[in-house]
Amino acid sequence: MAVRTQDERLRPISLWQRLLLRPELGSIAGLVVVFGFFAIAAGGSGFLTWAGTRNYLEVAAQLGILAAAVALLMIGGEFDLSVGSMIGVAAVMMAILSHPDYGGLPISLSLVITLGFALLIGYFNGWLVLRTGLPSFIVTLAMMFILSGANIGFTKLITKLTIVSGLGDSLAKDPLSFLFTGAFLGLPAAVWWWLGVTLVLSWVLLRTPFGNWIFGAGGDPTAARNVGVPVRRVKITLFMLTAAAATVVAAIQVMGLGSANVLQGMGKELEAVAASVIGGCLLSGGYGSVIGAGIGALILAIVQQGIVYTNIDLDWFKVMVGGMILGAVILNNYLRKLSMQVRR
Amino acid sequence: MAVRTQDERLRPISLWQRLLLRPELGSIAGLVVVFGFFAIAAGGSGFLTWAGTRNYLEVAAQLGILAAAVALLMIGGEFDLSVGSMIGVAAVMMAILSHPDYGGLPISLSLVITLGFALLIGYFNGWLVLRTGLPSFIVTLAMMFILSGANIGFTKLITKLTIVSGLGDSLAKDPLSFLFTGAFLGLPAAVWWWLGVTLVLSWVLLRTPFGNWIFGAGGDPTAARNVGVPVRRVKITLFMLTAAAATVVAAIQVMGLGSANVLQGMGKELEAVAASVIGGCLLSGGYGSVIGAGIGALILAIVQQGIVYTNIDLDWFKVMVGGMILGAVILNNYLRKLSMQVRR
Amino acid sequence: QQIRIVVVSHGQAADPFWSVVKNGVDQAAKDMNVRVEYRAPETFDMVRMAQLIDAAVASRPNAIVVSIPDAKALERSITAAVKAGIPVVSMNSGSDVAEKLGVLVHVGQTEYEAGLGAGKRMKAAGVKNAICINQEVGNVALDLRCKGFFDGLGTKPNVIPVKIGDPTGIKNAVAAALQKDPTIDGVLTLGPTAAEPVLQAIEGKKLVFGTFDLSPAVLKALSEKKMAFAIDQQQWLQGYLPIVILANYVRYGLLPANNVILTGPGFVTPENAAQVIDLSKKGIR
Amino acid sequence: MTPLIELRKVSKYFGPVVSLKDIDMRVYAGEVHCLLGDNGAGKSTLIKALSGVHQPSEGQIYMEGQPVVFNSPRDALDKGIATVYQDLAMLPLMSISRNFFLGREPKKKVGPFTLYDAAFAAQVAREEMKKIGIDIRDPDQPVGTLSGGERQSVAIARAVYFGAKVLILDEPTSALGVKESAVVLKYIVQAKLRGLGVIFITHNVHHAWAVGDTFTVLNRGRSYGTFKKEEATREQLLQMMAGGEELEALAVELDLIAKKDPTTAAQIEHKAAEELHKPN
Amino acid sequence: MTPLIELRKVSKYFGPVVSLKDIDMRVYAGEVHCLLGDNGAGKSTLIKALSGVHQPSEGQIYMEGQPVVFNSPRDALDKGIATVYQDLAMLPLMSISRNFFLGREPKKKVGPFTLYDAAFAAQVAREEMKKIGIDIRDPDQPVGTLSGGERQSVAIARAVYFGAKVLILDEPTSALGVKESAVVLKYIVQAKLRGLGVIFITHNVHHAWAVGDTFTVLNRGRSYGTFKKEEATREQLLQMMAGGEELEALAVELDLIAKKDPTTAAQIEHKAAEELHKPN
Ligand SMILES: Nc1ncnc2c1ncn2[C@@H]1O[C@H](COP(=O)(O)OP(=O)(O)OP(=O)(O)O)[C@@H](O)[C@H]1O
Ligand SMILES: Nc1ncnc2c1ncn2[C@@H]1O[C@H](COP(=O)(O)OP(=O)(O)OP(=O)(O)O)[C@@H](O)[C@H]1O
Ligand SMILES: [Mg+2]
Ligand SMILES: [Mg+2]
Repeated sequence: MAVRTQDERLRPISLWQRLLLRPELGSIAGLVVVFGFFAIAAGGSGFLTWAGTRNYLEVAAQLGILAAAVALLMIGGEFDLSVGSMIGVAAVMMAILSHPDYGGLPISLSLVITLGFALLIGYFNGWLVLRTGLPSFIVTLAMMFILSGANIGFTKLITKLTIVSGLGDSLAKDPLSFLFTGAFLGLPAAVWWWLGVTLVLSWVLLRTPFGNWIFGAGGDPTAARNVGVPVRRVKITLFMLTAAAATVVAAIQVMGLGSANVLQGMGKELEAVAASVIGGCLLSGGYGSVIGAGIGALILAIVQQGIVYTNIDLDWFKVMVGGMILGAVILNNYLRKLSMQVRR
Repeated sequence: MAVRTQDERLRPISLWQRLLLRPELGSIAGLVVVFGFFAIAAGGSGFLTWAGTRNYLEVAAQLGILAAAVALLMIGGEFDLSVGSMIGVAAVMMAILSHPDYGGLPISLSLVITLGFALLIGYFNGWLVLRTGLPSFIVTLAMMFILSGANIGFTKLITKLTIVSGLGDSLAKDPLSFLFTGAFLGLPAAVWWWLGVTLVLSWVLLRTPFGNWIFGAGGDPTAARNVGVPVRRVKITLFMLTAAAATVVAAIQVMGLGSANVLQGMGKELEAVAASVIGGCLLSGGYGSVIGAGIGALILAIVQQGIVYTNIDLDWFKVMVGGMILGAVILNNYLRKLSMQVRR
Repeated sequence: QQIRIVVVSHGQAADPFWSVVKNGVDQAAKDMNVRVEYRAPETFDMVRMAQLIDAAVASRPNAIVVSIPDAKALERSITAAVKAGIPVVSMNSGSDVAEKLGVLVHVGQTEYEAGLGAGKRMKAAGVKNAICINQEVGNVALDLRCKGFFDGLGTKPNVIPVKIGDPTGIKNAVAAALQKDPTIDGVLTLGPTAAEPVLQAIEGKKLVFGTFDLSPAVLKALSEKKMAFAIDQQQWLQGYLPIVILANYVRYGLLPANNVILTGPGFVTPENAAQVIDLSKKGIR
Repeated sequence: MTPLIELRKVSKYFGPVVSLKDIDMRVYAGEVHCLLGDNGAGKSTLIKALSGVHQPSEGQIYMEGQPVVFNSPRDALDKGIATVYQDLAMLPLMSISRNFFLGREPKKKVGPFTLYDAAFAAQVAREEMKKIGIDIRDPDQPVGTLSGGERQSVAIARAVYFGAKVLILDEPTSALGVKESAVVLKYIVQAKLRGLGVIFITHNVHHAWAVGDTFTVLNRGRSYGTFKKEEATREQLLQMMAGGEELEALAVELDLIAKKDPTTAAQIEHKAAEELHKPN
Repeated sequence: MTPLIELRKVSKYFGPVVSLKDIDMRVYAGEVHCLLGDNGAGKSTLIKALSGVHQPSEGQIYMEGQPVVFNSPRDALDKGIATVYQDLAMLPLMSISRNFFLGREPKKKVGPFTLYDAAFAAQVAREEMKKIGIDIRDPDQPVGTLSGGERQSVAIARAVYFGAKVLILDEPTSALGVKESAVVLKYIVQAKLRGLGVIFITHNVHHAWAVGDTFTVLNRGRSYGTFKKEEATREQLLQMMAGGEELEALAVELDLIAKKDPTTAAQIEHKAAEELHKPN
């Protein structure tokens, strides 16, 4: 930050307030409260142990990888409701391609093929949205139907089932699968992927020209185009990125489990959006943070997994999840407003 | 329309183009195409019969009642993802209140109580959105979890199951249930409700001061507030209206079937949004039409039910639905652009 | 004129259990040389199901096959079909109400009884504290399986709701439940989508694990003795038999005398798992 | 005479930003009160406090001697204050006539229902726009397709039509052509003669001088004080608005530039500098 | 001399709306070409066609004698045309420095990566804004919290900084104070002396006269023709901009108003009418 000359039109402002102005930092308060709640309510039953921590981190990781890409897309002013079914498509495709009875390919090769296909779908999503000028909400809603439908259709055509299991052996042989299923420093690979994806994308957003374009394309596409931002290219790239993130999540799930089913990933699209919003992204685009989306994913995962450790009757599971989400965003919002009333 | 003085800055424009400028009229093209497709592909197997027509009209009616309210809410600049679970809550509540084993109330009384409760939830939704300034997407997403969770929790607490069935006798006794289950001129009550709700809400939107405020509140709340529109009141009313529409749908379903299930209405929130968008509503608010939402609902219903008459395999059902939605919106959009390139 | 039969079930096309039912339907259609259309709602949705049955009736088929998870909700639509002179056979659920609704034959198994059987089996294996993993809370068929299970076991219900599309979430939820309460010594899942992740969650733990319905991975686990049993309704038959019965009924007016045909519950255990593996891969079991 | 509207020690903070500090101001009925000042001086913030958009952080507003609090713009409107905002408060997707009447819809009774009188709205919008010199093609046209100046005219026509006691105009002429500006100035005078208090923000000294009775100059959120027209000359006003020294420095600079490239630019530059110096 | 940029018979239609019709125009290097005209005359549409936002419906644009097609604003920018749009093209939620460099980010190499040079951006934004007379508090401040004039200054500073051959300014001074306007005029002269072609849209005759070399007047989408400064007087220009007769009618009207209430308003009114008549 440049040296600031003091200006009589500025009242003093603390570092703390400056921090809270960052889009993601409000959500940390939500995280603290949610974590605190479960530490108290469920600390005794294993929530605070290493195993418990790993448990929710793993869930957070998968959502977080997705949310990082979805957050970028949201900042870029678009939505992708098809990302959940993309996970299912990628998972099943990868599984069928490597399954000894069908494709029989090494898993690394099928990962590459699947990734290529996912990028194609992402490109198509973006192309369609920009070509038609239709809202991405409705285009990707239709794509969600098409993808999950085609997934069922093809899978049944090939395997007669909607589940592809029994990959175990072909996985064990492939060294690449360690990249998705291994562990490092006691944490599963997914968590490292999460960290990596979040940091890289956050860096892209904040430190590269492309990041600036994302903000521009989301904030006001007309204005951005008028000053020379290649809005089309930016948005298409973001759609492709989102599809790629879905493939990574699918790879982690398939290689971890040795099986895939067509329902995989269902509903993840809304969870990823929720994580991004909790983390400070605006639904209207042009504002948000990748780190925030990561924190949002962590909050959701802690709520989801933490409840199992408490004594709450699980019939009320969803009420708790909803209440916690609401509490977290309200708190986050309130704190941000409290510390800084700059914007209307 | 006032008398128009001819102006040399205006090129002549045909009535046809003028019509296509209306937000809903583009969607009629989508309707024609979809209907045409099924008339050809499934005309022989009963789609075109009276029973077939009644069948998809009934499906359209329930979605349409919801979509009319959701469209108004969207024009008013807000979302309600909780409206699907609101249907479930209202249905189960009504059923439990009138079930001989539990509430034992006359169905009309339980309808009134449920409606009151729904209005309260709607009010709470609106209050929360406006009070916190959070996007309605995230607030009502949380509400969706809370409502459907509470629905499961309470229903299991009271009935030990997630279903409440066996209302038949208490329904037959109540004359009011005819309002929701009867038929008039061969069409089921739901269809008449649909027509009524659509016409009344469309009239409110286009012909009353309140309708003008809805456009204002959605188009730019700050600007609208600055010129004196009571934005808060408008939005809260719309949230309440949406909850009320959910209750009407629930009433039609419960009284028609004599049973209720906690999953009822799940996913309807997205369908209603899709119907509204197909019908020309902008997701960003400030623009759209209630009639259009009704046409959107009809398109979706024809696609959903029409496929039953074709011999498309169930495995590919969703692909068809997705493809049809996409086709309808693209066509609609294309025609609108073709006829009038006024707006950027 | 080829015979046309419409099947309306409450289970989604994507569900592994129901995809086997559909395979049975398709095979029967081929074997009997009839045209069959299979329809189902996207989620457990009685309103949609009733609408689908109505549409089926409107399309005037030669016969209809339905599942009846909620007799009250479907009563009107089914009786309408019967009144319209369309022969109806029910499958999977609804054995208790089928006759009352005018259904010719019921082919299936009651969910509650199957759950009860699972519970008794676990009790016999010495299980004292079990959990039931429900991947679609609100689906009455699954509710009944859990309910029967705990009735058979004679313990307080302890249901863990999980999300069907999230294998890692399922795995970790079960891991969390086991960590919280180490006395848990029995796990029941309600389908292979949940069973496979749970297999990982219980790896290395000593407890009795059973599931509803089969999949290649489940059978492999059975043969490796990682699981105690899998309950098999032989749902292939629930799809296959109604078509055969109806085809013969429409063609020749023939009908079995027994109006409830039970297809299960059959228990697959480590002892007999090997012989089923091949069939499972073909989508028959 | 009690002022129509009075501000006493009004301050407004946005978080750390001090937008207004201890402003005193009095506006009387039948006067045009010009609010002058550099960009960012706080003029818009001040009128937003008067029209209920912002609530002052400190200080009190009085209307006809009574302390008032405007909780919302509607509140202020109901008390007779009509405002043209600098950012116009227009809805681009809505038609001209609906925008014109947004928040104050003309009503007609049809049986038991109160309806929006669309025909009346279209007619009035067309007429009022015509009065201001804009002949709109079609009152149903969305405002988003109008040019900047046309849009501004809609906002002005609306405020004038609804102005009851106080009319506030935030840079109403900035996007307008010469002709249209003249019409707006005429409107301001008419409103004043009808006994309204008019608050008029402008950067154009000529416009301010042509219609203003009283001038309040803001600088960086503080008031330089209020002057009557009789008490000042136009040149003094210009000095106040621009902060004389800076202008002189500029003239010197322009001269320097001109010297760098004397052949082509000298005369033009000189003339330009002169130009800038003298009338505006 | 070949013109830097030339339009031949350019027309632009929006559906039924005829925004421009058969416009011919030539802009040379080292000249300030003023585009004048009423509200809605088509000035913004014309410059949008020049900066790649719209493609002309008919006609052809030439740059240095070569026919060109601008497929996008980026295209035009790459060919050396920088524009300040009337609606500014600013992103309210983005910081000043990021807005300043949006689309033309300063880059630095760190190992194999090309990064956005935030420090450089902040410094340049601050400096360029200072040059135009605005001392911004913090280059990280979102543009949405700036006053209208401050925002305008960011847009101008940006275009000037990036202007390569042609600089287009659509009413850049409309929201600016006297002082800031003077700075912008100075900028325009500087750009011209550096050999750029400048297209300058304004409603302010003084501003146009101060810096303009050539004037093109648009009226309802058609061109009234192009005039050199030498060929006209300021009064003629004013007449062209405002359409003389109407102004006279206005003066009469203002007199009438003044007569209705002669006691209080007579002199003021008279003066106002005079004022309006003479310099602006
Ligand atoms: N909502 C806000 N949050 C933070 N700062 C604000 C806000 N509104 C205004 N400001 C600041 O207050 C100062 C005064 O702004 P204001 O809009 O009142 O200026 P102005 O005098 O109207 O300027 P102009 O002539 O350019 O329109 C500006 O520096 C602006 O940045
Ligand atoms: N996208 C569009 N669709 C329809 N009409 C348009 C569009 N853009 C401009 N117009 C119309 O074209 C005419 C010229 O508009 P333009 O913005 O070029 O005027 P202008 O000369 O810049 O006016 P001002 O001085 O008020 O800015 C206006 O009447 C406007 O309504
Ligand atoms: Mg201002
Ligand atoms: Mg313009």
